[in-house]
Amino acid sequence: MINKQISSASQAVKDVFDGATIMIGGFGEAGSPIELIHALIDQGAKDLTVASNNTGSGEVGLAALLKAERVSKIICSFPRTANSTVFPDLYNNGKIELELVPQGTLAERIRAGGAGIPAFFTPAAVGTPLAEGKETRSFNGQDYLMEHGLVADFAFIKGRTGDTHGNIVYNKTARNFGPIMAMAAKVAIVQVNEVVEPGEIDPEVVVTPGIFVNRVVEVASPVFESELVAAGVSYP
Amino acid sequence: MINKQISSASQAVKDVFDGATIMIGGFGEAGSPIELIHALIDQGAKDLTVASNNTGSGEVGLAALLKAERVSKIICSFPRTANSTVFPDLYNNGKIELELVPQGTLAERIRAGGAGIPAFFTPAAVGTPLAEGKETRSFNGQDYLMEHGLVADFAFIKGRTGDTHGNIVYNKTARNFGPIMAMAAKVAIVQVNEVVEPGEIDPEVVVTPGIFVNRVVEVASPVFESELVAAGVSYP
Amino acid sequence: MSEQTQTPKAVGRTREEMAKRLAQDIPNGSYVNLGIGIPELVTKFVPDGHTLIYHTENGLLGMGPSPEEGEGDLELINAGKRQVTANPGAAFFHHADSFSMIRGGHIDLCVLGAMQVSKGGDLANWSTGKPGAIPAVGGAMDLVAGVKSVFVITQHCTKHGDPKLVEKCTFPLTGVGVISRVYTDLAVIDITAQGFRLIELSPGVDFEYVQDRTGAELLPIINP
Amino acid sequence: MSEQTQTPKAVGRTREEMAKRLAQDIPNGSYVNLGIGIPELVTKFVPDGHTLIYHTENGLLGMGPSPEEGEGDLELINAGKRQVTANPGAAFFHHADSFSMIRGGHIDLCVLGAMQVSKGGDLANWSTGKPGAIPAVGGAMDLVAGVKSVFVITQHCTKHGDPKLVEKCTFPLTGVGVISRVYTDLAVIDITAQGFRLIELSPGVDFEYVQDRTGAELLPIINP
Repeated sequence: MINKQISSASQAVKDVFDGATIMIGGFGEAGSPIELIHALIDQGAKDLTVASNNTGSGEVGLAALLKAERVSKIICSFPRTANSTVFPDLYNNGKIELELVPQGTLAERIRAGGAGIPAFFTPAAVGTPLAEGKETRSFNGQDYLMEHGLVADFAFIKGRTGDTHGNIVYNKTARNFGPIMAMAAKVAIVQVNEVVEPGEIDPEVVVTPGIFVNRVVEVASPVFESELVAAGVSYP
Repeated sequence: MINKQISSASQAVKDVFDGATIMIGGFGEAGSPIELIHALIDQGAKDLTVASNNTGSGEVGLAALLKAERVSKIICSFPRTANSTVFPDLYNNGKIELELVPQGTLAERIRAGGAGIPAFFTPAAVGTPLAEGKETRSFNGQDYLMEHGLVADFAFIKGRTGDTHGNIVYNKTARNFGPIMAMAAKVAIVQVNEVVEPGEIDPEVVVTPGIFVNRVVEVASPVFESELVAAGVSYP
Repeated sequence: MSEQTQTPKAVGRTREEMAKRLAQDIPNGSYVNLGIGIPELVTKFVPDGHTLIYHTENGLLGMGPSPEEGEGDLELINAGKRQVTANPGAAFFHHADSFSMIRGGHIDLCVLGAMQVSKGGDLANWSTGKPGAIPAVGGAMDLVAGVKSVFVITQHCTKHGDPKLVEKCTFPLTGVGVISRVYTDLAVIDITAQGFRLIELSPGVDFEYVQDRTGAELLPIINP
Repeated sequence: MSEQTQTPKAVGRTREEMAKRLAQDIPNGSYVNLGIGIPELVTKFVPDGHTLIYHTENGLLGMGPSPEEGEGDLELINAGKRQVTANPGAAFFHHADSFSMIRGGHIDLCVLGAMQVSKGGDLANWSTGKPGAIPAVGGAMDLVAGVKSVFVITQHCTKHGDPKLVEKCTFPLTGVGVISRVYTDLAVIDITAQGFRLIELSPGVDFEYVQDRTGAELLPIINP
């Protein structure tokens, strides 16, 4: 019998080690695995490299992880977030390294990492400051940049429903980076509102097949970043 | 109002031109858009380049298109099919060119073509005869081949249900090459058992978003290659 | 509004009028991605009988308007992180698929704001390049590189009165030679092999007025 | 059976016994891709209490056995184009996703047949290279390049009595240095940095018997 369900978020993240690379899903608060991030803050791992589209808002979730100075480097497309002073303060004080990546290139690098593609060519960012130091090559008369696949030790992802084999479906635009981050991480950890038995998710509608998922945690009523920020919550 | 439904297979393929490149979905008979292929045989376009995983069986569907000598080149991973003498005869008589591509490389080349990736690196086929003439490059101490994205003028695809915006869901392993071929073709033509109104397919379960599909044709009761072959049918 | 101190209301188009003008040029049935700000106003002015399908790069095709109060979902948002709805015929997908639509040339039109546009069609719209500013690019570089046509909608000049249409961008680039047309409060201008070509003047504005506020030569309307 | 004329039933393992022997070595919970032919027999011999999840590269994870007569679907097939079923917990996906599982190292084990295996772990199993033969490769090159462990299951010798385990493959290669272990009717043999290393002899077979039928040096069992 295969059962990837883990009893709690803290159990699910307990082996995250200092210096680990973690991909964290979400676009804004949609799909942000906030309970897993909070469990990681409690757990204490530091010197982390995080890949995530944004840097969180307020002082909860990803922003709280940054504020706790656990992240030494972030790979990100849009770190300038409303309601956030955490990342700007760290960045301007030289306390965090930023690798800025165009959003589509970030997505494709993650997908490539998961698909065993070490490098690919993209037209995005050609001729811009983000092309500096990158190999340029022409195909059919157009210039492209070579970009490398991205992999991680862990991925933290938020789904809607998962089965004990790790098959996942998502909620609306919370899907965003979840499916590709699950592919690219050695250990993909998914929090879902509901864990069900194999067979309860129609095989035609599975978005992330269980092969990409290592641990599933039920968080029946996840909190939302904007609601915590509005309530003035600061984690921990 | 957007309505991509076309009244018949023959209407849907009427502008296929001599010399066109056509991606044809299917793995064996699963997902083979046999009614679209038969409509193309009737239509008469010739000197075609076809990309498809197999070469069909018997003298129906893709095998019939080959037998009619409309295809000058096929890009294929497994052209040696049970119950088929058509391709071997043409190939051994020098009447068709074969570009043999590993199945995963074929899939990734098609996906890359659709995703605007002109080239990528793969470990498949390194050191084999299929690597001849291809650029090899080392990443992290391992060798990879550079492969190019593949695009087409048309794609012929079989789905289960489509809406008038072109959103498509498939039947089981008939999904195979459909979603990526729809991405890679200028004109993607999908035959489905049933055409429905927008909104009847849950946006969470759409497999091919309508943006990749140009024409949808209802073929309520598609025939199957194996049944035609068993019945001794030869098309036309 | 600070723009109005530079461009009095009597001169040229308002933001809404700019969006309305642009909306007339989008073919029926187009797949469209709209940037944040003035570009979003375009949805209000789509001509009757036309249907556009809106793509938002965070994973939705068939985006609809903002939800009614209390009916939204915090996880159904657009690229500006504002709540939206999904129209009948919508589809959700992940980021790699979403940017395949963009990079693969499947989106017909993208409308973006701009800090600068050069006569060669270069766009700068993501960074002032000033020290201390937090760099953030999002999907802009992917959009301009991949979408079939990229329109810019912007005030003709900055708040300080400097031209945004320039010989050569001084801000960091978003893309090189990627813009095909610019809609401003003063004019509609194409990027051509020869440079900025006037297509249409806003009501009440003349050629010299626009040329004076443009940082490169403005070629006159062909066959006016 | 022609194999039996070369390897009398009394000597070594039958095809079923080979598959049974291999099945003992697959960790519980593995994601497994089985080639066509002898590899498919492995499913019959999975130890009690073990669950394997079968991947078929044409787009299904959680593949189950053949359907009951009359209950199949012509579009629910395996890579050998035979009808199968989907177990609870299965998922369907397209070919690019399926080969991402393969190329990306997500499949734990692949079991393939072979024409030749070299002592360096090279595999030849797709073409005799003879003129007139129709070349067809399918997913074999992707599988050997991407799957974490690749086992070969094969008769030790060809129908003509020639060794399949060789110094250097003479047939066109499927992959270079990709095989980790070989299960034959006569033995279980690892590919090591030193070459072929005997792991286990089949019942009734001695070292010299296997070495005589192997086309390269066979290193003895360590700590027998």
